[in-house]
Amino acid sequence: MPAFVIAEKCDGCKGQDKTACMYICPNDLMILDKERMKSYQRDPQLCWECLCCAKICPQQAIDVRGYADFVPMGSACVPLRGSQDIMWTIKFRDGEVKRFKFPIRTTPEGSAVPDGGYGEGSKANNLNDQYLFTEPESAGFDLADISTQ
Amino acid sequence: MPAFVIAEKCDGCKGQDKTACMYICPNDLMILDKERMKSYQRDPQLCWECLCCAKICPQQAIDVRGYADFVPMGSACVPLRGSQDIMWTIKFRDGEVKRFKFPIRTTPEGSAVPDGGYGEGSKANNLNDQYLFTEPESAGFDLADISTQ
Amino acid sequence: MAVPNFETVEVKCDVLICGAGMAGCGAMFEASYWAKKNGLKVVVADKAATDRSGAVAQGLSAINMYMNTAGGERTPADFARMVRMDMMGVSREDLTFDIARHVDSSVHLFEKWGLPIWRDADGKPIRSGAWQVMISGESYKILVAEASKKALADAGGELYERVFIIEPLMDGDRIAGAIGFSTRENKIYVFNAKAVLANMGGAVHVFRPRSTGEGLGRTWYPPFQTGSSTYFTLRAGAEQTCQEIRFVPVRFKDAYGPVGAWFLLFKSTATNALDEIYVETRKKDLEPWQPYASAKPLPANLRNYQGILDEIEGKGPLLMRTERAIAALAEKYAGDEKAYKKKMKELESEAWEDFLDMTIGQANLWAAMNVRPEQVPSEITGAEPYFIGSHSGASGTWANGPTDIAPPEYNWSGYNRMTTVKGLFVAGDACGASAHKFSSGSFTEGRIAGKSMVRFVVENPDMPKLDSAQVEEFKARIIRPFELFEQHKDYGTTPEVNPNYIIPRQYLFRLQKIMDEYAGGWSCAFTTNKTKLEIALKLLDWLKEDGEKMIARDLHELMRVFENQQRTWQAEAHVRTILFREESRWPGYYHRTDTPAMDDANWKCFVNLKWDKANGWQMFKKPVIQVVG
Amino acid sequence: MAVPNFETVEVKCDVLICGAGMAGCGAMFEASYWAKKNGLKVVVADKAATDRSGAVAQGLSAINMYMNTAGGERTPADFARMVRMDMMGVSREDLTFDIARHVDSSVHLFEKWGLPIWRDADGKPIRSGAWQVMISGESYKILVAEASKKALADAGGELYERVFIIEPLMDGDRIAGAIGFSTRENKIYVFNAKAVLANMGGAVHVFRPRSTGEGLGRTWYPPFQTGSSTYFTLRAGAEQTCQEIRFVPVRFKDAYGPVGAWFLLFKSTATNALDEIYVETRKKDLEPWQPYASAKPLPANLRNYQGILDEIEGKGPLLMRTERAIAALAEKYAGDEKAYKKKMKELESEAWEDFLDMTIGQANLWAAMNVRPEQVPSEITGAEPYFIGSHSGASGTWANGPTDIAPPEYNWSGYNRMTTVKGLFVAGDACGASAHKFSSGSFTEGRIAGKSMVRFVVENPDMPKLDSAQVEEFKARIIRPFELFEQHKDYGTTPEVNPNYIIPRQYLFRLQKIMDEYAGGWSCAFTTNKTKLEIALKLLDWLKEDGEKMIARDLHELMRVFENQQRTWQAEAHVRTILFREESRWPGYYHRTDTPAMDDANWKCFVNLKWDKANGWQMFKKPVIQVVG
Ligand SMILES: Cc1cc2c(cc1C)N(S(=O)(=O)O)[C@@H]1C(=O)NC(=O)N=C1N2C[C@H](O)[C@H](O)[C@H](O)COP(=O)(O)OP(=O)(O)OC[C@H]1O[C@@H](n2cnc3c(N)ncnc32)[C@H](O)[C@@H]1O
Ligand SMILES: Cc1cc2c(cc1C)N(S(=O)(=O)O)[C@@H]1C(=O)NC(=O)N=C1N2C[C@H](O)[C@H](O)[C@H](O)COP(=O)(O)OP(=O)(O)OC[C@H]1O[C@@H](n2cnc3c(N)ncnc32)[C@H](O)[C@@H]1O
Ligand SMILES: Nc1ncnc2c1ncn2[C@@H]1O[C@H](COP(=O)(O)O)[C@@H](O)[C@H]1O
Ligand SMILES: Nc1ncnc2c1ncn2[C@@H]1O[C@H](COP(=O)(O)O)[C@@H](O)[C@H]1O
Ligand code: SF4
Ligand code: SF4
Ligand code: SF4
Ligand code: SF4
Ligand code: NA
Repeated sequence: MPAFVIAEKCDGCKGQDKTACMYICPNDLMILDKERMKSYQRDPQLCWECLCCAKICPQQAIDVRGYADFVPMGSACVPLRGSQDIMWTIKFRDGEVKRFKFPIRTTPEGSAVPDGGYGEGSKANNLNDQYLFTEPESAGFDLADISTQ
Repeated sequence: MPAFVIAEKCDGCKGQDKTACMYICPNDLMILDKERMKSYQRDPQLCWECLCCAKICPQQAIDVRGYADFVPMGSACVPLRGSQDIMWTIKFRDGEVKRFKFPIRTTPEGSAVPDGGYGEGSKANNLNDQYLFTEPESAGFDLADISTQ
Repeated sequence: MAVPNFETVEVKCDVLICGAGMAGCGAMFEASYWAKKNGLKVVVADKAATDRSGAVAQGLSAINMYMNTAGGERTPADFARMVRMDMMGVSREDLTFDIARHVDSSVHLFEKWGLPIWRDADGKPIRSGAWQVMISGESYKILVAEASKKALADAGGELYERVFIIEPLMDGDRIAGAIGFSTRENKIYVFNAKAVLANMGGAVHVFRPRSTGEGLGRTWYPPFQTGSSTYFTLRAGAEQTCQEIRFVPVRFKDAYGPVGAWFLLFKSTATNALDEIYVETRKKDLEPWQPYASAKPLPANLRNYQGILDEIEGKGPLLMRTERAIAALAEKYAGDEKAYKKKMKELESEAWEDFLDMTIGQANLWAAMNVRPEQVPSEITGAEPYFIGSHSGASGTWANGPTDIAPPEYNWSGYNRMTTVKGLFVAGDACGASAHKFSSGSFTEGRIAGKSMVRFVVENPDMPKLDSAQVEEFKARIIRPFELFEQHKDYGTTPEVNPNYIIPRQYLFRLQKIMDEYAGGWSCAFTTNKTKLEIALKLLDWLKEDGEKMIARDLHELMRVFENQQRTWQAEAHVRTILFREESRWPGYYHRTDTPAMDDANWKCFVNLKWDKANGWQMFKKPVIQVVG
Repeated sequence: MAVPNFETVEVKCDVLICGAGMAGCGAMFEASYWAKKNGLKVVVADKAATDRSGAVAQGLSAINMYMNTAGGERTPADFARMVRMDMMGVSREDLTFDIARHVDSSVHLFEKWGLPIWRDADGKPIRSGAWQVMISGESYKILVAEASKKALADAGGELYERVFIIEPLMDGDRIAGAIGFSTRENKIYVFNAKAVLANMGGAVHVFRPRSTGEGLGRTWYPPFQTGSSTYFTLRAGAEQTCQEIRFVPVRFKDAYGPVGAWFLLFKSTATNALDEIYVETRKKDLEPWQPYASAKPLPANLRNYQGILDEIEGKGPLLMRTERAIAALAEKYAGDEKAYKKKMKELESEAWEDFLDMTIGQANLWAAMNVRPEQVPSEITGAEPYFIGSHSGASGTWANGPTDIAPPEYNWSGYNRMTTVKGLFVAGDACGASAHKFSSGSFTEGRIAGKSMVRFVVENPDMPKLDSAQVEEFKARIIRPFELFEQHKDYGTTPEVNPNYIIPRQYLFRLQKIMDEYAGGWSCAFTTNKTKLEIALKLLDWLKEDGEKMIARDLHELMRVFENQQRTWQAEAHVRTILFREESRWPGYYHRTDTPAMDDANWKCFVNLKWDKANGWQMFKKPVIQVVG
């Protein structure tokens, strides 16, 4: 189901030189047509349909169409990603529509703290031993207490 | 080895509305770009590389390049079709060149006579029997003399 | 290109020949002769240029069906017996015998027209195998077209090239003509005829080829064989036969160079990776298929099967031992340096001509891989399945036999090569259950049908009526792909990804993947079973529904739309027939793993099918009747 | 685009991290902490955006490596023993134990950062299998990137996104940095560093996928895993290991939905077309691979093998019995209408989340085929082979073990995760012989390497010299594809057919066809032999020569040129290793039909290889040493 851009909905991210879809695609497939000020998917054959592009698009301008060589036509799989949840609208070929909602994170966007509140780790202070940042607190046990047997 | 048109050599068959390559391709792949007055192969993936186009081109403007997905590069296979013979120039990847010449017809172009000189066929005169045009002379035997046993 | 404004051209004639390949040229040639005598008009339509249309476009290096009965070599009865065995007992002997008694006439005409047939010093034809004769056939089709077009012109007939036929036109249960469109101008052609011959070849690109990239088009049989004959006759209501008997040709790997000359003329052996000659080491694997396993030559599918078994066991690749074959042939000159050199040069030239005359791509692949056949072997393997009733497969339409020898079961109409539909005739790849006719036999069968059609018209002189509703329905189908594209083209910014339509090439890939994976393509070593075949039918149903959404952006792509539709009907006819026949009679072509054995008690018969709007698909058995002693 | 005028940007740092996926983020996270303490500079380069780069771009629905040692569930030693068995005896237990003792720390951090880990009422993690825990992981990578980028920023490090790394830069036998280019601007990046971490993932699209049309990109592991790690480390001269241990994942057919949750969480069975449960009916087929055939869980390759045998025998399709699994789980509510409905809804939601969190395409395929998993089963089959050292394969670079437990043979440098090249480190998919680390273990291994690199830099403080000749050579290679196109683009009138160059996509198809047909891809049921492998090497040689003719028409296509080159080296390393190991230890991943049995006497060892300009490829054995009791 390669992603594609719905012409009417795309506003080229208001002409910023870096559009959201271009920024995010892990396979570098989205590209802005500067003349039309609209993005397009440049290589459907290499689309993994991870939908990173659709999830990030501020205009809901990106949709997918099932891979032509094995997906019967007529289905839809549309994400609406919020700050805590993602909503999915699934349309079956036979017309039935199902909706699902799943959590995506338990903390406010941007609030993740590297040490996760464990602190630096009471033993993470010697380059020459095995303790890592936040250990042993983050592990919940001490390396000294486990063995290879 | 899809056929392709060498830009420099193609003269668009001097702007006749029907070019030789368009006329002959059994898969309708050659087409004239009226702006450039040059032909191009519109769908390499469906080329059977029968070379009908290359054989008929008055400018020797059509060549082939081995199918990209399984033919190593660097070979050549060039026909020069005359009225009685065809000459082939085969270039190996390693550079060796071989030439072959084969007959293509034993009669002057356009001289084929339907009855082949056998005449109408002394028994080919009744719609209700089995004799065909030019029989029995062209067959060399009479249907009456053979059986299913 | 916006939606074209099509002009409709109506053409009336007595005899309409759809397809001007080998069979079509034979029909053009023969029908013109008899039509002229009877004051009838013959019209021929082809999607390409007759000079190079169809399977012989590239040329051929052998004529595979030549009896030389007058020369005392083979008789028509010998031929019918050989085909019986090669087809594992299922063959229409009235049809094969009929072709065999006329084929020499055709071959002799070819030679007169200028076809270089190889002959020895005494003028004896140089045979590769028992039935084949070598030719320098680069211009084979040009020669045949030259004479046939002259015959047509002599009779005042008309030839329409670059007209793609899409549908039969019916007057009740009788054929009334055909409809098609020009791939060059915005014209729709409505042909109204008293007798119609369908010989638009076989079907390729129904199954996924081994190369799916740029090499997609390098099939063995040409990709411009699209199932038109099967589709056209099915839609007219004509009974089909042997739609399970696909042909899987063993060919040189990737470029699909033919093996016939190597096995027969050069007497080459083929080995597996362990240097075992599988036709010998696997004799026992063929025992379940006696008596056919003892036939000479060994039936093509059984030869395949032995090699496939080695591949399945991982003993591949299979190798054509060209280097050994040439060494063996040159051996007797070993003493004499000069003669030896000369012989080697001669053999080298013959080896290259075999490919250059009919599979140029293989010659190029050799050059690209630095292959000198006298030095190294080349890989061979089974290609994807094809539908080609004229070769070593038998799929096609069920046709009336020759009235002088056909038993009543094979002679319902009294018109040779007429189908079960009044006025509709078939020949060549389009005619089923009569394998091994090849180029010469197809031309010959076209001749037989050509004469028969003229008799039909003379005896049925009134012109069938055209149904304008039918015509309008088909015109609408011709325009729809353009309309669909115009309507939706601006929806997305990547033209090939649009939920509102499907591009013909995408549809083709979907069809080929279904057939390869579920109907026993190469990727399954040609195996399938009931479960898979039933999945295939479901997937084909969805595909057909989605086919209504195919778009066309020019007349060329419009042709692809209809080609795909034709292939899909060919595919479904095939799947339904394999599903119906609960045995495995042609291992090497396909194997039903759930019914792996041959079952003469229940299945030594033809499986026929037909389709009509009211009743859909209907399957039934027809008896195999021995006609030749 | 004419030949771009590239600007060269030089970046100096202490620690260079190539790749910011799971391992890269772990390294970024950990190295930043220790670098800050020691006043060092960390630089990270990735071809994509860290928020969604790499294999976790789409999210995941489970963390497959979590011990919960503190919770008393599993110990690191348990894990090392499981991996030993799953890898058929060939595993670096020092590495797997090392990851296992740190992985809980990583998973707990993920949860604190905001990753929703499924827990029951008492807060116990909800496990699918013995080692896996379920998550709602759509934003997994975003969360990990968020924390890791903050750690980097805190330490004053720099992140370069959309920079594609092409080659290592060397100072004699020591790594000196890396070179790459921007896919956004005409810039070439020359990184000069004291320690370099290669964790640029595994390799996909080396073998032909089952779909070669538009679905080419719908691989299980992402198509943007291109073999960069293997190429980069090989070119630096680093020793590789387990390059024969590809991973063939059994997946839902066509859209490659994962099966883990179905087998483990839903306790589903898989059957063949005859409704036989092949893991039971084919127990005896696994006897030759004892003791591993008795391991729990059964090694992944052996599970595959049983299904493949059914497919070879034509008993396919294989079916995941989703409808039975769900019915069984809901059964105990059968009495209570309301509770039953509720449970069914819950199960349905979990089933869809499993795909929507990590394989959206499979959810869409279900919808397109009207599949409701609670009603009908779905087909599963083996995908094409992947190179993914972090999962159930083990291909990667040979790395130094943890100094406290690694035996001398595994501890040549005193630096954990350092390769045989001074200053070059690896983690995640890039690190070989340490399977089953998955996302959490890859992040963890990156952390381990991150700390180790800082120690290396502290103890080796001088900056390696850059060799300008090397840099110029690589710059020329970046420019050549543009020059080639400019030079020849006007030769023909069909841009993609030109004898003077090859387009990256065409090259990719050629590579994949070679590997599929000769190196044991799906079309051969994952079988190969010496003859085929030697042909593969010859074809790969020609391919590499022709690779010099790849063109680029923009920066994006330039990336494809180098991706293909990387895949080709991965392919060759794989073929050479399979050729060297004359036994079949991992049936289900690949089978050498000429050496079909496991041979502990000669082959219970690692097969390592390396490459250098002077000596080319070198193959040798390394001992398997038991570290864990
Ligand atoms: C491709 C090929 C074919 C052969 C071989 C090798 C190769 C590489 N070999 S060996 O090596 O295997 O052995 C043989 C050989 O050496 N010797 C031999 O005698 N025959 C061989 N064939 C077989 C013969 O060619 C074959 O038996 C005959 O050609 C069959 O004749 P016919 O049934 O008429 O099919 P056709 O392809 O010639 O003609 C079909 C025509 O229909 C036209 N057409 C199709 N669809 C149409 C449509 N919708 N509308 C309008 N026109 C529409 C076509 O344009 C064409 O003109
Ligand atoms: C794709 C996928 C993966 C998994 C699963 C399902 C699916 C569908 N499943 S399950 O269902 O199977 O079970 C697992 C699951 O549920 N649970 C789990 O823990 N792990 C699963 N994985 C495996 C893990 O994802 C995997 O183990 C780790 O991600 C491996 O980490 P790492 O080794 O870092 O690889 P990466 O892909 O994350 O990162 C690679 C980075 O390198 C960049 N890169 C690559 N080449 C580069 C170059 N030349 N220049 C610059 N940058 C360059 C990439 O952009 C990326 O950032
Ligand atoms: N091994 C063989 N034994 C007998 N006949 C063959 C063999 N191979 C090919 N032929 C025949 O040779 C002709 C051309 O074969 P092919 O090239 O396979 O189409 C056909 O008539 C085949 O039936
Ligand atoms: N049938 C099975 N038995 C045991 N473990 C499995 C099975 N299938 C998958 N797994 C494990 O579940 C996780 C995800 O599997 P997969 O979806 O196949 O990647 C991995 O840790 C696999 O090893
Ligand atoms: S993110 Fe959406 S709106 Fe922005 S350019 Fe891409 S498609 Fe257009
Ligand atoms: S779906 Fe994923 S791979 Fe496809 S264009 Fe969007 S971001 Fe890129
Ligand atoms: S036949 Fe030759 S010259 Fe004529 S248009 Fe075609 S390529 Fe050009
Ligand atoms: S080689 Fe044959 S198929 Fe290809 S373009 Fe030329 S004429 Fe057409
Ligand atoms: Na196969």
